Amino acid sequence: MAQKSFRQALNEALHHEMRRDPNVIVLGEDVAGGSGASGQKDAWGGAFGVTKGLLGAFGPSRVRDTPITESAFVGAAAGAAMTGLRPVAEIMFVDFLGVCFDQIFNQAAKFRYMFGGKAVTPLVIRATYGAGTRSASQHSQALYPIFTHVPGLKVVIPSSPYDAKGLLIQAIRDNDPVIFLENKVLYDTVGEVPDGAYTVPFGEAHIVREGGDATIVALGRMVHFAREAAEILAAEGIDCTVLDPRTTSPLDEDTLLEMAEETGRVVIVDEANPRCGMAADISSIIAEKAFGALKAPIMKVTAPHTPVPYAPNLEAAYIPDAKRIADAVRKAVAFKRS
Amino acid sequence: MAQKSFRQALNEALHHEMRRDPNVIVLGEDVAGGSGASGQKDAWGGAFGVTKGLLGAFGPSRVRDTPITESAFVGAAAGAAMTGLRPVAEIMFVDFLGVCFDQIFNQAAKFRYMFGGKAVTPLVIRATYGAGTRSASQHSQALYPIFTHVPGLKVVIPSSPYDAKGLLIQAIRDNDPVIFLENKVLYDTVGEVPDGAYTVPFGEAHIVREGGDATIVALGRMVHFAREAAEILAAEGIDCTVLDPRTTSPLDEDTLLEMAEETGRVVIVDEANPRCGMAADISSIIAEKAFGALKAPIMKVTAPHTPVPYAPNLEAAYIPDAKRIADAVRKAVAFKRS
Amino acid sequence: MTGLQLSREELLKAYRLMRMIRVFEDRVSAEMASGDIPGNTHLYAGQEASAVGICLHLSESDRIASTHRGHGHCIAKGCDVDGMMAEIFGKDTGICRGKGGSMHIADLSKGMLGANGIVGGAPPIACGAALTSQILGRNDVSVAFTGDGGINQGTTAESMNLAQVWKLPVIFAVEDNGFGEATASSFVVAGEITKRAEALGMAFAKVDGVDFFAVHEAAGEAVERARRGEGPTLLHIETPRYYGHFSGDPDNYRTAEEKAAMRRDRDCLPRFRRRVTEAKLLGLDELDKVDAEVQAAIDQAVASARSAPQPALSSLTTDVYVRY
Amino acid sequence: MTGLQLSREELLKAYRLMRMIRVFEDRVSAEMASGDIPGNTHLYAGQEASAVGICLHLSESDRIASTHRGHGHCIAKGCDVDGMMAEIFGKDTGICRGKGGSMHIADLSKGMLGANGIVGGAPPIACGAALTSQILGRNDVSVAFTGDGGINQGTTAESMNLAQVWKLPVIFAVEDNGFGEATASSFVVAGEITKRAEALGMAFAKVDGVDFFAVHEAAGEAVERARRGEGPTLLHIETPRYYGHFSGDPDNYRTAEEKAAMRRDRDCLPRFRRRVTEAKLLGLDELDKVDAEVQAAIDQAVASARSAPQPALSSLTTDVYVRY
Ligand SMILES: Cc1ncc(C[n+]2csc(CCOP(=O)(O)OP(=O)(O)O)c2C)c(N)n1
Ligand SMILES: Cc1ncc(C[n+]2csc(CCOP(=O)(O)OP(=O)(O)O)c2C)c(N)n1
Ligand SMILES: [Mg+2]
Ligand SMILES: [Mg+2]
Repeated sequence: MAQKSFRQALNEALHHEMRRDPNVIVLGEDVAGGSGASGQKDAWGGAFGVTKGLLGAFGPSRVRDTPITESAFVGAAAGAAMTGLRPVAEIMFVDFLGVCFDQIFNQAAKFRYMFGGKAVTPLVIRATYGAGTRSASQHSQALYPIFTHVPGLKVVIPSSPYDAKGLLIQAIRDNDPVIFLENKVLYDTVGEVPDGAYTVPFGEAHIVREGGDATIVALGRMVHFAREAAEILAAEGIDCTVLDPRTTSPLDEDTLLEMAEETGRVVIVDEANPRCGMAADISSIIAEKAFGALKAPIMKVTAPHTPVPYAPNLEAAYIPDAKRIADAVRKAVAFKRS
Repeated sequence: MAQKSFRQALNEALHHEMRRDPNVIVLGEDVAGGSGASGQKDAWGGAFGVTKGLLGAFGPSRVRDTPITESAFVGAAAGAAMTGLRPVAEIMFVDFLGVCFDQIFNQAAKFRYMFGGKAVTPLVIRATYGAGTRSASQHSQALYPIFTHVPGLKVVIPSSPYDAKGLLIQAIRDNDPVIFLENKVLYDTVGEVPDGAYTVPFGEAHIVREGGDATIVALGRMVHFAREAAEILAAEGIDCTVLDPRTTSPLDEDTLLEMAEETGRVVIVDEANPRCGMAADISSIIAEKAFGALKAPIMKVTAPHTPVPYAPNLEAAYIPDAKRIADAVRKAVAFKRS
Repeated sequence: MTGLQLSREELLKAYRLMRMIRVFEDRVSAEMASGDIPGNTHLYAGQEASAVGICLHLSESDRIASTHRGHGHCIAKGCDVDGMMAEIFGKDTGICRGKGGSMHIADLSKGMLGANGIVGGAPPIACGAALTSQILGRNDVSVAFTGDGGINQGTTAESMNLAQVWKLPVIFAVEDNGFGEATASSFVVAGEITKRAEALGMAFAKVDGVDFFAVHEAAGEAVERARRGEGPTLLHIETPRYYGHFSGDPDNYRTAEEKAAMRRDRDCLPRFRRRVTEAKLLGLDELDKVDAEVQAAIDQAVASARSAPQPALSSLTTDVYVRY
Repeated sequence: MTGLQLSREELLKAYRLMRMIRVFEDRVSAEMASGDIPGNTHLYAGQEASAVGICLHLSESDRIASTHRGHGHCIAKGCDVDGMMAEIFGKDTGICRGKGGSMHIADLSKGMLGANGIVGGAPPIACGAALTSQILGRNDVSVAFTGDGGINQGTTAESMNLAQVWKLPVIFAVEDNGFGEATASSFVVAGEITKRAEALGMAFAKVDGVDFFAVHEAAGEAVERARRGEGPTLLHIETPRYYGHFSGDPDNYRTAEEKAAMRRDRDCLPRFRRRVTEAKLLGLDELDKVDAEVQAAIDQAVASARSAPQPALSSLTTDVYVRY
């Protein structure tokens, strides 16, 4: 299978789906770039190049550079979705949700319920998330716990190029509003990606690695650190399962509980802030539903309760890493009931 | 001590602090009401009457009816707070956070950190929350998990008139941005409230009731249901502690863990949606830090993963109640490790 | 006066819809006062000529996005009145199965994309419907309703800019009833509302919202402009608000005289009756017959809403997703 | 040309600040390219006359709220250049202790309320500072900087309305460099920017942002208007953007010719030099001396930023709250 970058995988997904379905449109700030200017068109293809080439392939009616008004264009995407299109709207950084959150959580997410089941809103909102690019407090957040909290939204966080493509195709074909979050630091990571279209279903966790001593649950970029930690630990004789839920809403509770029960020890890695975060969420599900099988405290490895700092050394300390994960697993393994 | 309503307690707090400190101002939609109109001034005193009388006492410069532009006036309150005032901004329903969230979570909450500790932002944002008034999906949400998730914000949820007054005074005197959430259904509840000014500190849970068999953690309106459940259970011989954290950020972890350890069984009641909610958050803290003392799964009693429905019977089923809480406690008490 | 060239059928339809809205709202107010309706409603009484004057130009494939004060828009756009009443009563037969209530009435099959509890919520959604029409090459238009309060909301300003740069077939119908809740618009709305459109190069018109024919004419031009692909229009429609902001609002920020004068001098229904009878287009007897029919229809709607079943408790958790 | 009545000291100060911004930005660009600076910056080069023309009217108790392209505003408002450079290098000696970086430079003691990573983030904050001034009866003014892109953001529209109805002493300085990122403003900004102010009844002016004296004059009127309690003003300032949107942007959406012509014909620095020397207000030697001093200051700032320590790791969790 061909090796492709995470970015290219996403780009292929968009190409496939736009070709397949004329109702799919892409809109956002500089998703093409160069609109109205003297030089090259499609100059950016999105701030991270993910939508590059779509303008040429599908034209300016279906690939739209928007004004910098996220409420207007995300809300328009929601309205378009409710009336027959399948829009893929890009919010450059998920940190910008604050200027358009109403259209996401009170409108798109609730249409179907409020209207007694009559609305169908096949909307995808793509956004980058995550720290690690020295972009500081307002361009580095994770924020998926906020979306996961909201009934009516689906939330997708791919960790590999393969999943990125399959999950994005699924998101576009899905009939509910989907928040699709891309870790900026992963764009250049490479992996096997089939050329054709395929879907990765929502709500099915990926068992990245199996081991009987502990289960490490991780999302997005954290999956890579979890795997790294698992390798370090394997060398010490501690064998870990690494589980990537891939979607936080729906969440694959069954696999999660199964792995928690099999290993009896769980460490959850979450790049988000800790309070009401994903680690908390997953922990609480296990503490309620797999309690009897637990041999140790459920450990959380998360960012601290602080904004994301700018200085490289502080930012590095902010982001969970393999060392902290391995320490947490060791602590869980060493735990003895007093 | 005088019996006063929750509403009156809040109103007194505002009067006290505006009298005490000329830098305290109040702004929001119809916090007075009648501005620019032919009839009575101060016609509303806020949609729920909490700010009634402030206009007459402190005048239109310090008590301002705003345009319906939450981003502008909440952001202005943040800017005013950073430059010397102590604004109390009212967002009528917390559900409206979606139109002004950026100014709260990316601006006010992060000024201090981003600016290296130099900013002080003594801002209070008051908002109503909660279901039970047949106000449907966009006027009934809890949403405190979203604020609790955000570093830099403090989050306060009073459950009694006494706490309401003391916590609001504390919020206004506090030097950090505070989200102060008032359950609409509690406004007419009555309790003992001293006439003078007093503060209730943040981060100190209130032990509403003590009992050795289980700990029920509950917030805001849920405290009343928790107490009701505890009474039902007491009649069955199950003795519960009821713990009201009062503030979710900061959270009184010490008392929480202490009670969890003492009783070994914990049920957390949360009017918010379950995913990444407060129940999840508190559960995960206990599952990590008091695991050894746990005798049973940590149970969550929350709203379902749905928007708030309109029909009275559905809405009643949406909101956690004493029966569901008691059931969860019974389940925890009956739990046997297999 | 172009509106007077409407056919008899159209005139009767317009009158019936306006009367239907008025009677619906007066009845909801009464039922609310007697405690038979849960929750809270914002009544459209007084503003009927606006909704009807606009929606008479629209077919089912055209779309509207509405406000918290949405009953009138729903009725004008063809929503089933029985279903609406049952919805407001919180019943299973409601147009949203009792899940939405007054502030979320919607019927997508009629092109009614929802009342909206969020001030400024509708304009982006209406732009989206217009985008669908534009991209699919249809000539459907959409209408975003907002109030004088909602005109200030950032979402409205953003949507107007988006509509203008994309030449979307959308109409911004600003129903200016002089108040946002208890605050006079003069206190919070800077400048002239129409100039906000003019500043963007957007077409606009200001009309007397008590005059059905004036609204109908201005809306007709806006709809035609949109259908021709010439982009959006803002309509500034001045209208009274008969009740308080919400049903139950003591409305004491307006003097009794002001309110009495408003109801006496600014009522679209007698104005319409006078116009069409003076022009001999319809007879008083015809109009009275409509009134009686409407009254009966609303009585019937209330009766059936009252006796309808509550939603099944199992429906609490359905309709969150298409599939989860 | 009123600006020419500035004192020699003021003229030298203006020139020094403009040159300081230019050299600062060119140097940051070079350091970024060589990989010595982490992250990402948006350079203000080309726009200097705007920040300086405005801020020269302000004292430390006046406040400004800035954008992602904030270095120029910071320098013009008196922020310490060493501290700024150290901040951008992510060092403990940075003006925000290395926690903020380029997009969050602030110095409240100088009335600089922060660069801002959110387009449209500044206007509400500037309104807030103006509100403080108004309520406390001071005559301080505040300035909200935004771009041609940010003018569309709902927060900006809302803030303009708020400022106008409350007559806040605030100036909306719209720096129109023709682009929001890679998209031309002609593609996304409907109508005329000044008309958005006019529609609200707000004072406004449009000025050539390459001409320091034009900016200075218009800003002076706006500041005086605000100090007199007569409310807000919008300044539409047309200015070039020398670099791409961010440092590293290939900037290929503009032709090489367009960029060359911009740098040749639209540079505030030679224009200023020509003006003041032709009017015999300053000598070339004086100006060259400033250039040399500025160059030395920036060299020094970079050297000390480079050798400064990183923040202590313990500072990761401090400064989240005053007290928690
Ligand atoms: C974002 C938001 N802010 C505030 C409210 C509360 N609210 C409901 S209706 C209303 C007044 C709206 O005024 P206007 O737009 O003039 O409409 P009208 O009620 O006059 O029809 C307000 C402030 C809301 N629903 N949404
Ligand atoms: C709310 C928000 N949306 C998008 C962005 C990404 N972004 C950063 S700068 C920029 C362009 C801003 O254009 P303009 O206001 O003209 O300022 P300029 O960069 O030209 O100085 C964009 C879209 C952002 N930072 N915040
Ligand atoms: Mg109104
Ligand atoms: Mg620009």
